[in-house]
Amino acid sequence: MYFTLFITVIITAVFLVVAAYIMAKLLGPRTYAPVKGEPFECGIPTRGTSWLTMHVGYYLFALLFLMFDVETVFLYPWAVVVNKFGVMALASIGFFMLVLVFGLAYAWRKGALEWK
Amino acid sequence: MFDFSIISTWFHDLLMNLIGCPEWLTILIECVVVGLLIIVGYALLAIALIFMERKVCAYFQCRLGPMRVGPWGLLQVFADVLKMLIKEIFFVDKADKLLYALAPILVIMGSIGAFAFLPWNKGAIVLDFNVGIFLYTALSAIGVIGIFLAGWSSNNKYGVVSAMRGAVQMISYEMSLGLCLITACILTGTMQVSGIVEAQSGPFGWLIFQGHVPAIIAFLIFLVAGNAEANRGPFDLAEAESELTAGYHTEYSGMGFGFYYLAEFLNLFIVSGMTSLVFLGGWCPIHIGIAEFDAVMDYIPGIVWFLGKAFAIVWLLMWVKWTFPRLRIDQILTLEWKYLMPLALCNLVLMTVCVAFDITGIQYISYIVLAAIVVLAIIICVRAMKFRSAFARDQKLVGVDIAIKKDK
Amino acid sequence: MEIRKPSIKNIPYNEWKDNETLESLINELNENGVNLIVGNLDSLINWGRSNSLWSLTFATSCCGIEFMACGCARYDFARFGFEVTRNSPRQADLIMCAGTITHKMAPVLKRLYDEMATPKYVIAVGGCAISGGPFKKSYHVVKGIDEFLPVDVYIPGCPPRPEAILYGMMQLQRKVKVEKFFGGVNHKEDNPNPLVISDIPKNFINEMKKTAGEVKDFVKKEINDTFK
Amino acid sequence: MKLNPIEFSFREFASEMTKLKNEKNFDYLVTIIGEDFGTAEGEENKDDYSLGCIYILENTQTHERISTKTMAEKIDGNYYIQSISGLYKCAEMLEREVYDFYGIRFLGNKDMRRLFLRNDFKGYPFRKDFVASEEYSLEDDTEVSTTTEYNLDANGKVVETTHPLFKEGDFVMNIGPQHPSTHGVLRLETILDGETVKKIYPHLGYIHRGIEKMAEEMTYPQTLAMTDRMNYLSAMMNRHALVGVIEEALGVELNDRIKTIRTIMDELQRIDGHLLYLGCYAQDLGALTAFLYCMRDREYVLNVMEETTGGRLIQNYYRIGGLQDDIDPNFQENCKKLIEYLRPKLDEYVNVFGDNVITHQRLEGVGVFTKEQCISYGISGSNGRASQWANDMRKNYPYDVYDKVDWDQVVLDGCDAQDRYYLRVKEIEQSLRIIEQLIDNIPEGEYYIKQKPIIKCPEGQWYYAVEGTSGEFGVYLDSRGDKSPFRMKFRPMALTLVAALDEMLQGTKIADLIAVGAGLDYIIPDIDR
Repeated sequence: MYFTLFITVIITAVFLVVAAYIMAKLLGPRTYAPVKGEPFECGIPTRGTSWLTMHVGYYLFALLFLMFDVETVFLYPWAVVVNKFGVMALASIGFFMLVLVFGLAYAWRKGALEWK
Repeated sequence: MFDFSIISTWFHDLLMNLIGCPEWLTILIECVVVGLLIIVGYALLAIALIFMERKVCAYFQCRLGPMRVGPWGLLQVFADVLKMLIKEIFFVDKADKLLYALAPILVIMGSIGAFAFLPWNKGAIVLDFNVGIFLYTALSAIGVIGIFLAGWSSNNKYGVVSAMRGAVQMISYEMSLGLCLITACILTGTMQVSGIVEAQSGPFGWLIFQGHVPAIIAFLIFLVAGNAEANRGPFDLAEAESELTAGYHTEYSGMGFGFYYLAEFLNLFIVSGMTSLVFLGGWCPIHIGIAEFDAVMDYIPGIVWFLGKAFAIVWLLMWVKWTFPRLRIDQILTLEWKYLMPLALCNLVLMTVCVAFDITGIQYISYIVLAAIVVLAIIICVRAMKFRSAFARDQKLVGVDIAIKKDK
Repeated sequence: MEIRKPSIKNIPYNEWKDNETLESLINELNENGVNLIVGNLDSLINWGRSNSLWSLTFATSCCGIEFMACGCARYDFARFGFEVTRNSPRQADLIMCAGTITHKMAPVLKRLYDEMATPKYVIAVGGCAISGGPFKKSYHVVKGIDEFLPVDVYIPGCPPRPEAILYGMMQLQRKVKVEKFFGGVNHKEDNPNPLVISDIPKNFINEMKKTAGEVKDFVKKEINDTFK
Repeated sequence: MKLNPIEFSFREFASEMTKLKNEKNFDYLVTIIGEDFGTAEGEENKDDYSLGCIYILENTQTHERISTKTMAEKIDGNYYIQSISGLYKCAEMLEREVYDFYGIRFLGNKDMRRLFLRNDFKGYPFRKDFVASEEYSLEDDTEVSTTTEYNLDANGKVVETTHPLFKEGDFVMNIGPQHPSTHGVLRLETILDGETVKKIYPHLGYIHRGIEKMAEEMTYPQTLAMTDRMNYLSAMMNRHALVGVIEEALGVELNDRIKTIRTIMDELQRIDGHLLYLGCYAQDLGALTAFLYCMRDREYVLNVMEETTGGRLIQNYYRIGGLQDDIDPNFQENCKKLIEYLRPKLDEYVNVFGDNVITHQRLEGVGVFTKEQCISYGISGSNGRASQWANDMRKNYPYDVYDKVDWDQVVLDGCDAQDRYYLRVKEIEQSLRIIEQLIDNIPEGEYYIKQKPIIKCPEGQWYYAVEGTSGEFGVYLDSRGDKSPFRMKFRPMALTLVAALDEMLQGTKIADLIAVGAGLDYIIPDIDR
């Protein structure tokens, strides 16, 4: 049942946008000017292309995120059962948490958290 | 406490038995109804929030805000929406057309998907998976892709820079957002939205009461991270008005821009809603264990409780937005990776310890008081120091007086 | 269906200047009658547009500061529906050309105007934008932006007071209110000489423009005489 | 001051200037004035100009000022002067201005591009025989990507060397002309590496209105109209400088009433300008509420001025020989009310924005510029004083009644954006102090000293400077005894600020570029004139 609803929600979202787009396309006025389609840059024609290789700093954080996010995902199922297992849960996940914290500390030490 | 599921089951029976629709038709009708409800609620909330924002900021800024269109300017936002709906939509020539068109859909998908997890009332939750919270984080992450694609595909330099900023900021803050939710799950022992709310129903059952210190820390971190996740100032780097003109949606006109505008406010509401769901007990009324008082509280319907809590937090976040200047990209990342995330991790352990040794519940309220006092003291000290440093530098007045020569 | 006169809340119709231009515009638009449904649809759409005119943040000189003052605490144009100023022309409905436009700036302004999404309106704020103003005689100043943009409203003054700017913006609201959505006014480019609502009649502006050169020559002559 | 420039010949010019700087310690180049001195009597050689430059220098220790002059040499059709951009950093930009207006090429200047006018502009407008054309093109300006440097080789031949502006694969982003936080139509062509600024090429002239050229065709009273519209946030001071230079040339002696009123008005204008500055600073950092607070209080200041002058922004209050009109009867009372109202508000700004934690994080140690750099770049005024350079014209060359009033010159030593903010706040306090002392004892007397119907300045060259909102604002007047100036040149407050942006901001983030830009308080119509 919930899966059906889930699909419904997604479809609703798509419908909302597409409907509005179609309406705007149908009703909205249209004019043409030669420079209209050019990217806006404070009224000056763009020099070169915008799609250049970006600074590596961004990707560094993306990698960090990937690493930690994947690991935190494992915490979800564990979190649910903590109050059933009590101390055992703590012991069982303690090592894992240690790795996680160590990873962060390592990244920090290596200066991966500094924005360059 | 009124249970909304009565209505839904009644509606279901109506279709199945009285009218006698076949299974598939029933489900289809129900889905359509749900879809309509979502769209209507989404639109109405967005309009309410936009109006609220304008009035709130106007009053902060000694202005009046919209007041001429309709009574007290109530119709202002409708006028805006109407205008956007019929404003020209066009594509940039050199843009990546497919992604350019796809981006708003993703953003809205993310925000509506998350929106569907909010518990409006007992039994009035659209999506009530047993992995609800987990799925919520997954869905809300779609918005990041949308924003990134918008900036990147529109082939605009401000857009590209802003897309990079937005992506790196939002994914970073997902970390502490997730960790705070996990912290909550540890206490409630379930990821199902309704389950989480139920777990907070008892006297002083709200999580910030039950989980005292760790829960409060998680609550604060969640507020900050959520604010950053919703891309609102002081974290509005992605669409830094004064730096990148309009950021990732620079090239979007009419409704294309309108959807980002909607999504921004709805994300704000979703964050507030999630905060009230996870930490303030969703639609649970406040109970203090005295039967009469609790009974009176129960008379107030759950949706009022939920909306009340949510809008209180919305107002708080608006207050923050209109007060603080914008942060810089490196400062934002430092804040997340060096302060919030380690804190969230330690907080997670702390919560685990509390749960494992079963030191949760209202009797530890004293901890809260203690913590509150400490935090207050720290804040005051910091402010005081700031002031002193500032005014110390102010005193450095150097009167200069030199004999004047002019070559006359 | 009879044509309604555009009304602004709490301001009687007769207190507005230059109603003639507006009425002539109405008549021109509605020569061959108005269909009831279309008319009502139009008035609805115009209500939406006229009450939500977001301006582009475009200011070159003095008038820009007065325009800022317009948005601030005392005169607060958010009250009337000019809620925010957008920095991206894609999202702006209105370009307030506040200040002198020089020969170097003209292409930029034109480009900005072209990049805006229709419907788009232009207001010329201040003497410089209307006719070159005090800098008419300069070698580097455009004698009025209506040489290359279809101007909707002129707001005279150097710089106009915020009250004047608000008045001009409301005049624009009135003009938008009489537009025909299903007519041709949406396509400004097709409309070679757009109508103008303003305190100063168009021909007066042309007069000023014409004499610009002569004044220059006169002064030149004057100076030459004194040099001799 | 009356100028009697020391003239140097083309060859020895650079060496003489070096001597002046190193031995006599004239380390602050106030401005460079290009001029077309007109053909000499008798000879009617049309295509032969006598172009030259006048340099005004200051010794920042003794505050002694001298002026030097050199004439351009004509080498195969083009005019050349030796560049001093090696001595004074700001000279590079100032020489570009002269090149743009007069076509004088500077030997050894790295960057000889057009500064104000379009790259495809024909002719040099400030030469006397330039004929203006009405038509203009709506085509985008042609973007140049190289600069030219001219040098003399051993046997007096001119050699050209071209430097590229951009490298392959540079991420070039235009900030401006239409940008919310360039405070006008300044265009900063910025080379970025991710978020980091690698290089900034400022492009000016998007609001260049040729005021100086127009002034040459106007009578003296007519020229007054222009100055208010240059830096509309220091309208009074701009006009004050112009009126001052003309009065000095005419030898008009003002009475104390006029002087006192002018002082008060200047300070009111300063408060107005600084309030807007504080507001825009907050706005550019994203704190809109603080911005609206400042604008709200600015309206009160405007009210006070408006009652007397009748203008909100463009005041047109001073005139040659006095004032347009006497002060309003309520003026004094209103001023007192204003002072009462404004004092506590200053703390409010500091609490709401200036002393915010994030503000400190954003501004401290950003855009650092030392005293030496400031002097070399000629960054006078508040920005210079934030770097320990005590350069207030009101103290160093007191005009009007500033020397009779008790007030402090604010000098801070942070050299960064934060101090530039605080300095403005403290300056508003000082302005309030000055007004407070003067407002109650404005001496009796005439508000206008009668002048001849047609004003003709005697022959000679004068330079008169006042303290504007963001630096020294000076006016150079070259009169040939006619009823209109032969050459009038304004020293803009902010031109050198823009020149300094690149060095100030290399290696910082985009956000810092915005923050520092807002902190420098440049007004573009004042740069472009």
